[in-house]
Amino acid sequence: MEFSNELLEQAHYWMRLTRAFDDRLDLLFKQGKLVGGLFSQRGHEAISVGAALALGPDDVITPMHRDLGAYFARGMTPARLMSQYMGRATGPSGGRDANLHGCGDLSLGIVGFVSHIPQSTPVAVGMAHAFKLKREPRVALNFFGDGGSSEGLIHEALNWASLYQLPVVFIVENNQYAYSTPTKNQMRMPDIAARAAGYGMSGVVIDGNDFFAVHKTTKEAVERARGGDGPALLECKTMRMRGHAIHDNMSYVPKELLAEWEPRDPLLLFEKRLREMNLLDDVKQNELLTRIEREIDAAQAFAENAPMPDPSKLTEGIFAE
Amino acid sequence: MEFSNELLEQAHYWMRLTRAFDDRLDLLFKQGKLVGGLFSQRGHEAISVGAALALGPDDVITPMHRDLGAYFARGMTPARLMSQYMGRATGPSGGRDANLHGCGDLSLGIVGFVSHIPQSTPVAVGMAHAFKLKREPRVALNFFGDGGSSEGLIHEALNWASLYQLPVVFIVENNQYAYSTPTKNQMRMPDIAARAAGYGMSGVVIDGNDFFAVHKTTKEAVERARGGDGPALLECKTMRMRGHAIHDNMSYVPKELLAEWEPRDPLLLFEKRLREMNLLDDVKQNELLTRIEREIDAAQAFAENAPMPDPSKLTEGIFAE
Amino acid sequence: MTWDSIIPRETKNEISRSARNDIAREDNARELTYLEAIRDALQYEMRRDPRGLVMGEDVGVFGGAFKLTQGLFEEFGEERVIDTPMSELCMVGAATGMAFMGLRPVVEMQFADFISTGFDSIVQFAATNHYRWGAPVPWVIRAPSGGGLRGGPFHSQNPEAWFVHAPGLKVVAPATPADARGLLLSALRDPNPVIYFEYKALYRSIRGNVPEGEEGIVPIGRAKTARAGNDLSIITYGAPLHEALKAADELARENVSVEILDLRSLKPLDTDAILETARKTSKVMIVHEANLTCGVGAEIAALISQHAFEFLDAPIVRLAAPDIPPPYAPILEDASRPNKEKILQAAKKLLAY
Amino acid sequence: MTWDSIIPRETKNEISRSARNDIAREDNARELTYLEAIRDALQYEMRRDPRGLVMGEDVGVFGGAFKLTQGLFEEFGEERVIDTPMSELCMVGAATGMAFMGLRPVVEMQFADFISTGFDSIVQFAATNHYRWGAPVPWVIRAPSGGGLRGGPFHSQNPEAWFVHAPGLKVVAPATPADARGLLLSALRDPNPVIYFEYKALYRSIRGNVPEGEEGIVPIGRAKTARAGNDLSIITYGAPLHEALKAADELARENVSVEILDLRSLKPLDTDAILETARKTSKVMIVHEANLTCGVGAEIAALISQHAFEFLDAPIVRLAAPDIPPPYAPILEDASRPNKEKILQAAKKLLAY
Ligand SMILES: Cc1ncc(C[n+]2csc(CCOP(=O)(O)OP(=O)(O)O)c2C)c(N)n1
Ligand SMILES: Cc1ncc(C[n+]2csc(CCOP(=O)(O)OP(=O)(O)O)c2C)c(N)n1
Ligand SMILES: [Mg+2]
Ligand SMILES: [Mg+2]
Repeated sequence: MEFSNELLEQAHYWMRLTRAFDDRLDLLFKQGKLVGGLFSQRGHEAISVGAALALGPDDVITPMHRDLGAYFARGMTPARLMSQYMGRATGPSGGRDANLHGCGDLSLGIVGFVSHIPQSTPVAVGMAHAFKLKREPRVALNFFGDGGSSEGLIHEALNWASLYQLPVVFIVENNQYAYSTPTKNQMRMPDIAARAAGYGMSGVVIDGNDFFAVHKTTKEAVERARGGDGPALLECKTMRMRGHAIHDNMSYVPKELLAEWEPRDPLLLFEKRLREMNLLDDVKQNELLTRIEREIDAAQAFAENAPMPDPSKLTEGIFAE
Repeated sequence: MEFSNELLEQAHYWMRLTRAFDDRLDLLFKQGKLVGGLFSQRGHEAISVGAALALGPDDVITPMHRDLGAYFARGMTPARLMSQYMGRATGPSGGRDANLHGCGDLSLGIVGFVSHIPQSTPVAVGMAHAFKLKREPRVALNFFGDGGSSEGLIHEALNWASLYQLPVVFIVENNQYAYSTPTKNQMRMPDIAARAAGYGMSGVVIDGNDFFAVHKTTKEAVERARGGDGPALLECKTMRMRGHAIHDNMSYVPKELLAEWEPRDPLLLFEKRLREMNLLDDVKQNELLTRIEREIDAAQAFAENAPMPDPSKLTEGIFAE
Repeated sequence: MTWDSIIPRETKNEISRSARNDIAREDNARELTYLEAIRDALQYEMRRDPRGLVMGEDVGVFGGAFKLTQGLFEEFGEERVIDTPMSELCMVGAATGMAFMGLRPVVEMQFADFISTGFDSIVQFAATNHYRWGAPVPWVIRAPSGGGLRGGPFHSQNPEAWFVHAPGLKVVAPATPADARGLLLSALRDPNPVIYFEYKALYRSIRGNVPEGEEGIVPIGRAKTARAGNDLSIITYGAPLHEALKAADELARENVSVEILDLRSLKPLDTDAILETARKTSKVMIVHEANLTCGVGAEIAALISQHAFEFLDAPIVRLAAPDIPPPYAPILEDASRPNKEKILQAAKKLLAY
Repeated sequence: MTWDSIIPRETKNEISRSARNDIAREDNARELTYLEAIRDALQYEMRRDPRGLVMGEDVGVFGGAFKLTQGLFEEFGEERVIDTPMSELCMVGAATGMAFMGLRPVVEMQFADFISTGFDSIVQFAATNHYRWGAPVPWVIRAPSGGGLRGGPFHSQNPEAWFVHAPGLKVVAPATPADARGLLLSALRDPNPVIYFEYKALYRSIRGNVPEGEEGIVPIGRAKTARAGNDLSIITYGAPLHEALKAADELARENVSVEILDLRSLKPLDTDAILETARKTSKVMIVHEANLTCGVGAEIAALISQHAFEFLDAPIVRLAAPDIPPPYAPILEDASRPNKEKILQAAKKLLAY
């Protein structure tokens, strides 16, 4: 597969934006400017961006809580996302749902998730089912974690998708931990992808920190799914480089494990490749980072100046009209 | 493995009792003497009896609705079971639960099931977990169907059992149908046992109409589990030889499929083997059948004369004291 | 497990394929049974709206555990009448996904009792979605409910209160063939997730005139005065309506005039109609099949005791199942369900207050 | 997802291993926080009864999302403090199996909101088991509930009414450290499945004297008069108790004497105590954090309007969350929850009636 320069440039932008936005969120949280908790994205950039960029504009995603990059890549603006984190009226949930939760916009093909993991997975399957019934050449892309993989619903959804041969691709973001629980305390086998065989589905293990691998494999699976060849389960191995959420100092993670993954940061790896391909140099890099900081400044300013939700409308919209 | 004559004689008795009791239930239903619906056991005798006889007295089972033979083999008497089907005070549920539902007795190591399939499976897993924690050399045997295998809970339970390496054995009774739905409309792959690999568990496909195969394989798995080697998933292939329940004429089952399975009746196969081994002749067979009819007559008489539940105690026992 | 011994032998046979064009009717009148009225609404709407589809366990080839969907598979094919694996939770989630992508799925729970298996996706995802980010979830779950059929603890449940309590769902519970059709049509066109409770005991035991076409659509949220009266209000819904009507007939012979309000919709509740009848008769009895504590009856009593307090001449009485699973033995089941006799007894006590 | 920003920074650090013998206390007084009282009950009972064990997501090594189980893993080891996979449904079913085999499992739901994921096994299997075939199911599910922490729709829920409605469960909801310990000890020794709702907002915000050892066990099913009074009864439970107490203080300054009944147990309800306070003051307000419709407040209003009707001088008023998911933005969340001001306002209206 070819990676066009344009694609790589886009990917670079979205991944760097994700990283910088995430860092900004961290700062804002510490400044008390965010509401509630905060999940770091660090380590998941290549997965969320690499997979999301494998889709066409009419495809849909059901992201999880470490897929900020996918929201960006699908066209959700930093201003709206920042509003969401600040609980403002201008966020996709208008201050009703928390951080990336309920951060959906069907016009962008994004389904907002609920906390209850992995409730988005059958929703992705249902969307794919609709595409098949309506003979639309569209694909649904679902994300879930190693933790979520132990919930029964995953089994129902994989079985359903494979039974009806639906155009859906499952991305497992195996970041070694579910909150404080290492995968060895969640399952006996090392690879979640190995379960795919039981459903007659192809299961692939990918280096989740390698944008190229994630993108290429997802793209292939997406196009096979689009062509009627049914679903696939892609397990992207990565490492959650921060605590489960911002309050968590992850004292339970061995220092060596983090040290081992540090040099494999998805952005470092990606940028190294770009430089090798002569697509990136210090000037470009600085330009990009500066531009992104400006954009995030603007998003922050937008959100900070955005109106709070209107409590007199508290009970409105519980039902659609 | 050796099959002692005593074991084979027992097995013969339980399987014939199951068949005859089932036939009697059919008759009683048509006479309007039973309450509610009725599930036929025909085709499942070798599985329920063969697997249950692989256990020791301290082991436990969580049967499903086609495991009448396992109830017998664990020591539940025909009189109690007949009472249960007639909704009498003398049944294990005292007229509160329907047919084999809620037909439990912990002193016999039998857990009564609920309709909600496969809710018994994690209960078996929990019992096995208790055995492991208490260092008791006991095993839990769980039964579920091809239909039940699509419920998410099965995945959670298999993962849990394998993670903690618990002494539990799962028997899948794949009788080709879940109600009217053939397995090809439930799953893409032919073998449910193939899913075991994804959990690092051994998965075996067995001829469920062959008592010898069921018993031997279960026994081995049970003893391995008892020895600390963890769980196993045994898929017993059979055919449901009647409708889902008595009202169902199963017009949706191809005649040829039934014709194909008819000569493979588990009782015919078993008795043929017994005759080959010179353990059975016509005289013995007639004696057995006559004895069983008498026992069932007695059970029926007992149940018919048994008291109805007392409606003044309707709300008693909702809580244990 | 399942059975449908309540299907009378005559109707168990397949409906002749030639009756295809009008599969709702098991005979030739437009007087339909409750079950036929539901089927008619499904068929009518699926013909009108190509986005409609039905899915569930055994709803296709077999025509459903109660033969309610019989004929739909033949008419609409396996893509719009889907025999699913046993996966209630995925089924609900998939319905939500289908609804997002412009379809109008109807999920049949084989029995209302099994709706607890799909609970999480109903109450957490579908119910809250529009409030949270504005995407409507137009699906319907059909839930065959209620007892009286010797189904025991897992084929007789009335779980509506869980869904009335959970924010974001509409909940309906028709008691007559006309309302069954009229409310199902409304549910099918509603942009919100609707839980449609239907009563197995009524399937073939009651018939009534059922309008055709666009006639007879019953708006969600509107109760109906099933009988006007002055001395006492009985507020009820679902199968017990018919017991209440019988009791009212008997009381009429004793010159007592009973008003019966059939709620039909449980969420939103028709608060106006509830308060109006309470204000009118000043004596209220609430009857339902579901367990007493925190049931819908509790909510109605609370509404009245808050908003029609001055008008009350007597305590508000509730008749419901005690807080036990529905028992199996006929003698126990009968003791546990509200029926004409119990209504009469309670009514007389209330009238004498 | 989860967070515990409500854990004040100071207490976030690990409790020193040397404090092992008395892990309940985060300082040295026997005045404990609400959270410490719960931990104390777990520790005390697990020391006393070797059958006790705790399981859930992150309850072991990590000490739980709220650090509530901190220290238990170190003391009791990985077999009795089990870090499970994310599998709430299996967890509940496994707890039932363990209970059958003589253990006394406590399941921690990471947040009460996730109890819906284990719902089926709770309401269908465990709850009905003793009624159906006589085998007791002695387990406890701990469910950290309630809002006020900016947790949004999925970390702020109050789902108790579902379980109060489902037959066969005991349900408790302590509001003070002493009751938290006392009711947990009762729950741990009860032969029935008990859902134990605990209030995240109270974890570290309230402290109180908590008895030791076998002292201070609070029987399930008994309400407590949190404040005696004559003019008005406020019936409540859980976190809003503290708002009600504040409101009563203010009203006392205006010479209004408010009686506050803290239910503590929601199933069985202490009907006697409820009716008694209603009969005493003749004016009743019910306050809870859960959604209004078909909530526990509805049941209490219904009980009073049926059994204490003659004593009432005013409508029964309910204050609860509207029927929406708990919203995230502070301005919305605050608007949705009952608080001192809303209680005061409603109380004044009721007093003036
Ligand atoms: C059904 C359910 N149970 C528990 C939780 C609480 N919880 C939130 S995130 C999380 C861990 C998720 O792990 P994983 O799926 O691996 O995603 P990660 O956070 O590691 O990216 C848990 C236990 C939840 N959100 N949903
Ligand atoms: C959760 C749940 N959904 C639906 C049903 C209704 N039901 C009862 S038995 C059955 C089919 C079961 O098939 P299988 O597990 O293969 O067992 P079999 O009857 O074939 O022996 C169905 C759908 C149920 N009991 N539980
Ligand atoms: Mg993870
Ligand atoms: Mg089967």
